[in-house]
Amino acid sequence: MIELLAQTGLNAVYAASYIALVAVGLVLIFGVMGVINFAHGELFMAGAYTVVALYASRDVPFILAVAAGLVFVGGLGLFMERTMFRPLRDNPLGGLVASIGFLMILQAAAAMGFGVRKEHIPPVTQQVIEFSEKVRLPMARLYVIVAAIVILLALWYFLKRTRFGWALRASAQDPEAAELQGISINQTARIAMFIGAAMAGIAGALTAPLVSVNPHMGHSVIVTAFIVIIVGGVGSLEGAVLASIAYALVHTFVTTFWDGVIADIVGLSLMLLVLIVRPTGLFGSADRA
Amino acid sequence: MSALLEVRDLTMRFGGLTAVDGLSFRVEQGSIHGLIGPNGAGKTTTFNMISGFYRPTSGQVLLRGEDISGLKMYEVARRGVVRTFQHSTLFAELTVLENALVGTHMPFRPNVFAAIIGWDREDRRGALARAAEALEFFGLSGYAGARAGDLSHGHQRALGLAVAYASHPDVMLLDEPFTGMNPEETRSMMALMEKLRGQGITILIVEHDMAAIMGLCDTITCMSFGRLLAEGDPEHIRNHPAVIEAYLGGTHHAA
Amino acid sequence: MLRLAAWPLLALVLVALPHGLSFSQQEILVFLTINVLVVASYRLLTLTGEWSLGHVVIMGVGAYASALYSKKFGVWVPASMLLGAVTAALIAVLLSFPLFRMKGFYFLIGSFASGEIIRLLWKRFRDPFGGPKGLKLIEGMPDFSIGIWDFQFFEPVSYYYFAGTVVAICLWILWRIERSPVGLTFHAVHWQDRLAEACGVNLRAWRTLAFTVASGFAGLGGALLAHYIGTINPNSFDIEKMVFVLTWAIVGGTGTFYGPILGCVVLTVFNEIVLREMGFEQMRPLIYGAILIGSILFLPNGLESLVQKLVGRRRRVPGPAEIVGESAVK
Amino acid sequence: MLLEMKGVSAGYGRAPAIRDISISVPQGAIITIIGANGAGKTTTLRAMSGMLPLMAGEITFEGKRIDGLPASRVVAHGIAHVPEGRRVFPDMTVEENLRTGAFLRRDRDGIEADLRDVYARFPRLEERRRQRAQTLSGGEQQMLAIGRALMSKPRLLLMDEPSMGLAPVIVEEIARIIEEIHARGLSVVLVEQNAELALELADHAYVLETGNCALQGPARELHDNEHVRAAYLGI
Repeated sequence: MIELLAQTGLNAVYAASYIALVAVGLVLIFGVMGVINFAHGELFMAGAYTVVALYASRDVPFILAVAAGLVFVGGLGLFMERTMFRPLRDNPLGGLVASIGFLMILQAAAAMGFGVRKEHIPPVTQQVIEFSEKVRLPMARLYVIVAAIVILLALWYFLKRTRFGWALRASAQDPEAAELQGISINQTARIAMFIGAAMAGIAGALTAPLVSVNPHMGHSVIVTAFIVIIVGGVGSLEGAVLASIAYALVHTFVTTFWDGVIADIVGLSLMLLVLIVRPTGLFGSADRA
Repeated sequence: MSALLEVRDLTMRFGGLTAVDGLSFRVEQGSIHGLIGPNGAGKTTTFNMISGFYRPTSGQVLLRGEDISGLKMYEVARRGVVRTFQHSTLFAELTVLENALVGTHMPFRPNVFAAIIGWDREDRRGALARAAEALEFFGLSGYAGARAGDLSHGHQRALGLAVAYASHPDVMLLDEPFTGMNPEETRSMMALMEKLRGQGITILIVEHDMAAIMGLCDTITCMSFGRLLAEGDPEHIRNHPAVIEAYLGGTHHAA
Repeated sequence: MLRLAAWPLLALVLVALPHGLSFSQQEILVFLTINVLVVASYRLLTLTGEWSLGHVVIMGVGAYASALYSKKFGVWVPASMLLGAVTAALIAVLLSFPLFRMKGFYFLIGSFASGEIIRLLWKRFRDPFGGPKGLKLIEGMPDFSIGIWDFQFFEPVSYYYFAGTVVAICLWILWRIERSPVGLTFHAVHWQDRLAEACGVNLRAWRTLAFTVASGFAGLGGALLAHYIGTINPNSFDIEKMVFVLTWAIVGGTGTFYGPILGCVVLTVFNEIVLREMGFEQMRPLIYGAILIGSILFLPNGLESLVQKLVGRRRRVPGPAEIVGESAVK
Repeated sequence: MLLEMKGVSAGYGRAPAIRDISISVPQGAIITIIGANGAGKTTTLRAMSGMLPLMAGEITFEGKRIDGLPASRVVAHGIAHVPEGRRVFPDMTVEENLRTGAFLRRDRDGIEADLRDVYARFPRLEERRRQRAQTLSGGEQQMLAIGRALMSKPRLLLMDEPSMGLAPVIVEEIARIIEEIHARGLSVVLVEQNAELALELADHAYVLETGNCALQGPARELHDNEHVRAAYLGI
């Protein structure tokens, strides 16, 4: 029993790490741009397909494929900012609906480019750390965990210690006052969109060999990310990280002891509950709904 | 005269900040009562507590002796206390007549089944007549078909009053009705309020600008930093040293 | 004079329409008829200013409920359809308790989440919902004949007449609601909720009313669909379908009653004639996504605004004054 | 002339909130704009700092046209705007707020020197440098907002209602700070509800009335003007 708990805990840590990457990116975009990016799950998918296209099909080294995923998906983010979110800045609901349109485009593009079947990606490494006979952590999962921690720490440093980090936070808290300090909203929006999208892309790229890659994989990712950002308090990056961990624990344990669908229902109900208890103005100043 | 509306020990705290601190005053039936004070004195907060937009931290709002504090805004409205808003808050996309028709929501409550079957013809006629009456009262009859957002500033303010008036209120709460008006618009607005009082409607005006309501109010309550500073007729307030001090602010500095 | 002639003429065209079409086109016509009801009911929901992402799932609630009533309890199909609509409306009332504590984004996300929960419940509980495979062999409308005409409802033409009649009645009711003081109150809640509340409007109750009525009609649409195609599953009502409804509404424009209907008709015809004929049918989601983005960016008031430009009429919201007929204000 | 505003109209909807306003700010002067609520004082200030596009007219600063520039570019020219309601960044620390004020500057040493300078001027901010701005009192937030504006090394400071909602003692202190800043050679445009205070501090005053400039002149004259006292002080 102890071993089962330990193994489930390890699985939860792994799940928490990539969920946190996705959710923190989503929060960053919402904080600075005031838009909920419905296509965020599809950005994750785009990252995964970059690995399919480069690593699985063309023998590009995995690490380079992941880097390419970061750049490509970050670029997609910049494209979305320029073509959709900037023209719709005064219409956040319009931005949201436009991102749903973009979701459809990415999904259909993936289906046309790669087919709707599940992709098989050769594992990066077969190594496994064995804590005991029943408690095992594949190296590939450890890479994801370590990468997530490094990326989140780097983001934290960027936001707290650098000029552009302050600019980003200032824009999120009071865009008008930020403008009065010489901070251009277009500039901070670009930065936030690139970082936010790239984090989803890198999460998708890193986990690609560990999950089944298919054009519809973004759906469960975005649902999870919504749960996490709402439970964590919209606009709070720390909250999103904590909620990722909490959600991953709950979801993994419920999946292990009941089943996956029940776990999804529990997660969604949790989110509705939070919305009921704190219907608006969930957290602080980045909240602009 | 008896107190129609009474505020007793009203207090509002936002976090650590006390915006209104143990405020009490009475509004007499059929009077025009002014609530004034410098910016940040807590007038608007008080106003929002009376109209049901905020729930007070403590204290009571009594209407004919009944405690209405903590009720929602529509519940307060249904008891006959109808408010207007700062600036020109209107249904800008609807026509002037439609704005007034929304004002008749309480006397002529729409019903979805009656509307489908067509059994609400009498109500529709009644609502239309009342809306027309309200527009007439405020001199807006000629603009009934215009889009509310296209009206001039003065007419928009009058329409705001007409919407409130259409619901047959006992008390009208007016939030800074003179803001942004030129002296001529101010004069005609004052005349309209006198006319409303003539109809037996009790009026509570929140206003920053002392000059505007000096000639209008029967009683004035002056607030400063969330507390009652002075109360009395305009003459009394005008000469009250504490009021002058609060309004001039930098007197020490001048000396 | 022209106006008087317009309605019978339109009815005549609609009655004659299926006879010039192929079988598969007749089937599309049935779906289009149902979709018109769904998108028109969606517009009623948006009148109060809230945009839901759960509308298609609510439609599914009507479909599942009606199918189960007829399957499990042997309820006569037309009655089970009505009961399905009522069930959808009741579920909407239940959902309104959590959902209308939220506004804007939160409402949108909340409606999406509640829809997902309902879909997961269908997936999870094989009994009675049939799990991921859904419900099959749903009873069709019982055939009947009126003198010279036999209605056999597995045939698209017959079902088209049936559904068309139902939808026409529903549209008439929706229209009556919108042009009444009830509709005016919805508009008031949308444009200035605080002022509306100061006029004595119980915002929560009125938002719930719009949501419930809209959900009832969507449920009826779902029931009409279920008893025609005979099989439904959780994926029949997924977010992709919701995007279609959104696209119809936004492309058509939600400012007027006919806007969303126009959007639905135009895009369906576009889909059938252009995409299917040219073999781009599987690109439909991509094209819909692009159309959705394009219309938000470049045609924010929808196709209706083009029509109004052509006809030369200003965008306006109809008011009850016109219905009474005589204006009391001179 | 440091700043010259000529025939400016601006507003939010279709109708302008201010019409044909002309204001000149000489080098080293304190100019004040007074008037009732809703007269267009804040609109005028927002037009100056590029927060609001002009419908008509032009603005030059040190001889260069600045109208049409976005607010983030106007700062670079040397105009800092302390907005109404202070608008400090609530979840950032005092020091982060101040450093954000120097966003456009690249001279590391200069920034550090100015930071020390602001702390010397406002010792209370130094005591609270690691505190989130949200936790400051109203007066401290006002000082932070002024300090943040000074960090951009402006030549002209626009201040919108610095006394709003503050206790008289604090208002005194803010007035002293404005005089001190002015004494160091900065020009100031002061928008105030508290006309008495504003007229005491300023060299020259403009009186707005429903979007139009009703009166202007040396502050001292306006201060003693019976009409102004009656209209704006209600006495």
